[in-house]
Amino acid sequence: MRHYAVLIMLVALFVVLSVSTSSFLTLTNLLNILNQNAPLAIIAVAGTLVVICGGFDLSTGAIFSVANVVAAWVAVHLGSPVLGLLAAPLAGAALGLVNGVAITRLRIHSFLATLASSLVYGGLAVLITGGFLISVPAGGFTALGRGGIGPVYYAIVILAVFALLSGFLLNRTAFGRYVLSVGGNAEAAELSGIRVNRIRLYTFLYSGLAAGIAATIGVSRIGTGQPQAGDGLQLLAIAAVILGGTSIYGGVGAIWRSVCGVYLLALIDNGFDILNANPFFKDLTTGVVILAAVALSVASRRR
Amino acid sequence: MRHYAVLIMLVALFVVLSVSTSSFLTLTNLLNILNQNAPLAIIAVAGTLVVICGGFDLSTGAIFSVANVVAAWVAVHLGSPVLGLLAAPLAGAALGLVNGVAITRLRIHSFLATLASSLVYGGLAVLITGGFLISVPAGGFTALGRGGIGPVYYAIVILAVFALLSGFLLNRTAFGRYVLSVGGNAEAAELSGIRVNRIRLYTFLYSGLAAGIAATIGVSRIGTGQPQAGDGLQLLAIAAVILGGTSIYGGVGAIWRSVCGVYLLALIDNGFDILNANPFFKDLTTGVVILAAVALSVASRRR
Amino acid sequence: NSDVSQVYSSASAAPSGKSGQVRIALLASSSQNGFNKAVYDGAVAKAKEYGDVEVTIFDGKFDSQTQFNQVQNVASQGTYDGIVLVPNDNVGIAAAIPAAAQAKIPVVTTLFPVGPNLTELKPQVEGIVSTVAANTEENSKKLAEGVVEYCEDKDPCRVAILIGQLQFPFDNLRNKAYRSVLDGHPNIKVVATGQGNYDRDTSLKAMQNILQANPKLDVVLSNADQQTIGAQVALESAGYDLSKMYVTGGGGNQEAIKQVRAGTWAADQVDFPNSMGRAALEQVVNAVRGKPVTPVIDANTLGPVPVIVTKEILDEHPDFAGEWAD
Amino acid sequence: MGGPAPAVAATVRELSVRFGSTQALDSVSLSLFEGEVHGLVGENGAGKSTLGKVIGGLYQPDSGELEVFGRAVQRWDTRRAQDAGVVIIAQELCLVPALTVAENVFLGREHRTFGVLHRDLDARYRELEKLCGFGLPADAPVQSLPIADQQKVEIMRALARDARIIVMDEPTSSLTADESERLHEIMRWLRERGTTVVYVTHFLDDVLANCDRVTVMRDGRVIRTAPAAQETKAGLVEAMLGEPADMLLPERPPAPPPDTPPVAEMRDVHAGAVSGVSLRVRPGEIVGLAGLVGSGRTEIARALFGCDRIGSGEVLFRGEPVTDASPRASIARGMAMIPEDRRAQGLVLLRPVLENVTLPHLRRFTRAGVLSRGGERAAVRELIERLGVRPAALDGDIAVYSGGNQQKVLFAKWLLGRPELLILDEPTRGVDVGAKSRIYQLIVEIATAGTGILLISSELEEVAGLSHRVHLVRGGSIVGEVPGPGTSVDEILQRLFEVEQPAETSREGRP
Ligand SMILES: Nc1ncnc2c1ncn2[C@@H]1O[C@H](COP(=O)(O)OP(=O)(O)OP(=O)(O)O)[C@@H](O)[C@H]1O
Ligand SMILES: Nc1ncnc2c1ncn2[C@@H]1O[C@H](COP(=O)(O)OP(=O)(O)OP(=O)(O)O)[C@@H](O)[C@H]1O
Ligand SMILES: [Mg+2]
Ligand SMILES: [Mg+2]
Repeated sequence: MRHYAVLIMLVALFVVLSVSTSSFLTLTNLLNILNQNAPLAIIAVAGTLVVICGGFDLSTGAIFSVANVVAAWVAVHLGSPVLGLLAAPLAGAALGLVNGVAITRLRIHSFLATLASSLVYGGLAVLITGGFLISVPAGGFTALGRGGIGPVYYAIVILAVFALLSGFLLNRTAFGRYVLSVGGNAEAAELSGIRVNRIRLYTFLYSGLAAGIAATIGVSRIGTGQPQAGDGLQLLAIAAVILGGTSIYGGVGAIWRSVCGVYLLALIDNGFDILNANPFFKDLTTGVVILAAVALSVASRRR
Repeated sequence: MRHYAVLIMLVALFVVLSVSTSSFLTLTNLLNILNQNAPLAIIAVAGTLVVICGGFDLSTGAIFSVANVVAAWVAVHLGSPVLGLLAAPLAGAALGLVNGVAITRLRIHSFLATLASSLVYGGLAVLITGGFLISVPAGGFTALGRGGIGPVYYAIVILAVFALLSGFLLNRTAFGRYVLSVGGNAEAAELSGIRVNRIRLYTFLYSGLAAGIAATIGVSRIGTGQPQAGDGLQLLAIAAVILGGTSIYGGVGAIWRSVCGVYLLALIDNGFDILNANPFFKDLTTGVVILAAVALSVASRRR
Repeated sequence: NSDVSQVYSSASAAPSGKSGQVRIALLASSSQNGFNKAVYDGAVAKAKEYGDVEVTIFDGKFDSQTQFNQVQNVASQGTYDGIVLVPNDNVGIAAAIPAAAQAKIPVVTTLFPVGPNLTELKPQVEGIVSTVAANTEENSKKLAEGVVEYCEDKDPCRVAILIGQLQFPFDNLRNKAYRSVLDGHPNIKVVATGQGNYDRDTSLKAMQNILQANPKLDVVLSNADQQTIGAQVALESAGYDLSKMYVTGGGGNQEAIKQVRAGTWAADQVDFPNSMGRAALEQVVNAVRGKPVTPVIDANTLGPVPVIVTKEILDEHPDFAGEWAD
Repeated sequence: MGGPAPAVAATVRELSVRFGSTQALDSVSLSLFEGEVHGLVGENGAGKSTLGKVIGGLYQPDSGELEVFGRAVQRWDTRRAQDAGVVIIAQELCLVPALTVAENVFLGREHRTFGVLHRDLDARYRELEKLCGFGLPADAPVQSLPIADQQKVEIMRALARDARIIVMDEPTSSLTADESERLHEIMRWLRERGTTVVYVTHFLDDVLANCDRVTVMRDGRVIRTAPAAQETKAGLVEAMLGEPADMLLPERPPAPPPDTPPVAEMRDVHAGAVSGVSLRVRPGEIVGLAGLVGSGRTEIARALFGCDRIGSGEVLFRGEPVTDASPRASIARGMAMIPEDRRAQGLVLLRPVLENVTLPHLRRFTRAGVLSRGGERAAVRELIERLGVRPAALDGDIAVYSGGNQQKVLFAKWLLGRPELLILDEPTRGVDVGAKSRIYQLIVEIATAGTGILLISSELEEVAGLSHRVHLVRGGSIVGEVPGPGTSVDEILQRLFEVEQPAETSREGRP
């Protein structure tokens, strides 16, 4: 039951919004909500693996920014929108790899390592653009971010595939089992012959890749590479993961709950917009909803 | 030796700046640096206790903001600058107490609880001001923030007293022992008859108080209550604490090293300004310095 | 497998003249900010004049993604007939505008143009019907020209620039504009460029540090009033007399106008957010009602005073107090 | 043994490991034969675990050579060790808490295709269970299991690896005699298959009964290796300690007169797994709790100490009913408890010895909350010396102390407060013979001084030999009482099984 706290809150909010206003429960609105938050959800999905493995990735926002400007840069300077869009996940994965190597080689705690690397990457993004924006001529480049299959945006499809894949990875593969065990007890995993550092490294690589994929969607939607594009994303992603009940100590967690976390926060935003509520109360409400979700899960944990 | 990594980096940077420019090693500049970052250092000092006790306070920025506007509001509406300045620490302590009660009663992890409460408090700060600034007529109100004893700003004196007091608390009192042992092994502490929850609660109260004191200095310096004044402070403070080598798992740490962490980050800022270096490189440099400090401490940890 | 953006672009943004109650969404870059408040107040005042127009403010939280979502949400909702925008990010938001165009909701942008070109005021994106803004580059040059004039018989004339954040494209543009003017004069030395981040405390720190390396300063060229207020604290507590220097601000808030009137600050680049709000609301209502719309309204012409004010100019306009307070 | 020279499974030569100022291994040389059970004994801190961990790939030696099945190993870690057929059951329980029993057992050994797990875990587990017969549920998360069951998971994990060399570092420290015997059966079965077992334990009788050869270590050095048949218990003890030692249990203190009012009393207490427990402990009396693993002895102790909320019934201390049960209140009244899991529940490993000892008594050393460190240090130094803690440093890093010394620090922690009731839960688990006899003496001294003691131990010799009265515990209830003096271990076992019998007939089926 405690695992369903975030789902219960999500459904409750959904019902409340549905009965409060007719503008909420429309296909367009729901697709918009899904689409708007797909990049964040993708980052949170991979972030779940990182947190389960006992780590923290505070650099996803900065990786998003770098991947974002790299995509635009490549699209403009190599003249190929497709290469540009492919460059973003690659850049993301590369930076994630750097994180992973730094964390495992220098044996730094990932909290501090990714805090530092996020500063470095953020600086990098600014340097690539010289502080300006890189505008990509529309056309092929924006097809991914703005197009879709029927009314369903590609972003939603990508998120669905990525989340399912990650869930499969976590629950049905040896890698997932190792992620769980390294996060649960790294020493025991080591004793069982698992290459703990390699597993950790992979989770950061995966997180970087996810930030890169998210950036692909973001940059393609906007058609412009911006060095600030990812600011703050990392905290939202981690908040969603923890809101989903994944333990910050690692060892337990679930992908779908993080996605619920993202969309719980998204519904609050959307609700304020479409109910035209006083925006002064939005942060306050968000805080209260988070506390309520957590209290709900704690209350049900008690015997 | 590994405990001195942050000090070594600080001294190294200090020497580099001293030889790079004659404007660095002047009394005014050094006093300025100390003064500018005193509020952050005060928050980091109390934050060290929180982290040692196994917690995380992500709400200090928001508490700073609330205390900030409360001080200005009281000064303006009750017409007493002194009451205003006293109100800030009180407000901070009260909000810290709320954090502590929420964390211990609801048995939520402090990371999530203070994330949520920071949203609530941030919302509160905005509600108090209605989204505007509250300007306090100069005079008594700004004396604390701008004045000093001889050339030494009051802020520096307050920081020194607060840091010494906190160091004393941690190392020379029973309370400090309890903080260390609760952070080291809460179950063992409980079985040793320590009121674990109460100790935890006190650390959050202390952290809130510190944010309130910091806000007093900040608001008095500027003469204006701003609901965004504390944005981002909490992350800087935590970064400084961890940079100082305090374990995020709790149980070990030292106050003076957190203060060094704050001023290591501050020297980078100051250096960029007085060397008139390209600000594009500031974040990048900060990231690299953090990594270097950590790598240094890790290298010396190896056998 | 259809292309959603194609659907958007094939739709026409011109609505077919609605009569009766009109509802306008004002997407503020942040609702907790004096400047945006003034835009909103202006829009509300104008709406009251109409009588059958209603304005609702949205909080963009200074976050481009939030604002992006808000444009989409408003467009998909069908509650609103038009949008007035104070963009957080002039380029990114452009991608959301087609959704509004498709829903036949006209958008008027204020303060900044929307689109990749920072200085082109003519609507660059389908769906933007009017831009109520000024040319940032030109205004910045004008502000810097005041510095040149002041420095004329000073050699060297030491200038410190206090800019918001160089990573923001518009600040980068401003900085480049300042330099393009100042660097042509050999007697003018830009000795420091600090970042004030539109924040008093940050600017106070930056100014203290700059003074450290450059105790002799003649000019502080700041692009924002909040920054100048912070710098002023640093300058005054270090014993500088601002009235003997050349200190500027940007934004024209009430505090700035007061300082310029008093002769403490030498000049300020003034924005007229309240008038902008009125003008933008007028244009968006015109668009909704199917009346003719002016595609570009130069914000510099909206107020009673020229865009760069000095003590002399303000003396001629004793009633002008600034259109916003932070 | 005899016959042709046995094949060598692994050899270490001149192996040295240093931790800071401690020379954990000092030029150790040793050969392990294929198909032998090789006992490794030595006092706490002798270096047994370190040697095991080097062989198992957890530690890198500073110098020396390791040869496994004739091949000198260069880079060596747990992964490579396992590939070469070497696994280790670590002394400290080391499992992934949220994973199930079966998942832990086969961790790192999952069958998979392109990384995708096969769904054969249960089948494989049942296969292994046939061999072990521990009767653990395959799909229970290990964090829900008591320590003893977790130890069985560790054993199964090692077996699941089809290893050719298994280092078992104190595998029976939490097992009852019955279960230990089951493990010994497994060892014999492994030996039949040519597997080498390194058996580290402090139970010298077990070593003599089950090992082919025994190596004695002291201070990081190998003293000797000899066939078990040539060793005697006294000889081993002398080699381990460097001096002959008296291995008899100390004389019990005189029992208090039966009409002495009890210092602590439980009346029909129900709490969690505890159902209807009544017991009394008088000043100076040692009351034992004997039971099989998981019988609820720990839960009884926790209920008495106020850790767990009591559902119904009453706890009295010095005749007064306890209404505000909590460890804090219990300590204030004069109770003390040494918990069974010293690392997780007893010690704050990150803090030095001094701070651990004075933690519950800081009030005594403070004025207005401020510590007087001189007084604190003096008091602890005296106690540390009296108990013979080694190293005797006040700021010693307790995390790396040997088990026996950690246990002594815990005694010091509670003796500082001169408790009226002392609850001891497995006080000698993992403790060497020398330290054990000192702990026995301590227990007797404490009782003689008038403290009532509730003693829980899975070593029935201890319970029987030290207690005045022994309660028999089963399923959270006290099902009988026998006097300590004059009752043999076998009698207690028999009584325990008697009451166990109706419920657990299946236990008879041994492999
Ligand atoms: N990781 C470590 N860091 C520092 N010192 C250590 C470490 N591990 C062991 N030691 C020290 O090395 C010595 C040998 O320890 P080891 O654990 O091998 O002893 P042991 O024979 O297994 O003892 P026990 O019977 O108590 O398990 C001890 O003095 C111990 O304090
Ligand atoms: N954390 C727990 N979660 C679930 N069940 C538990 C837990 N701890 C103990 N139990 C159950 O409670 C019962 C009593 O356990 P307890 O630890 O008190 O027994 P014990 O006799 O002290 O055995 P041990 O030798 O393992 O300490 C057992 O059946 C055990 O399975
Ligand atoms: Mg050992
Ligand atoms: Mg027990």
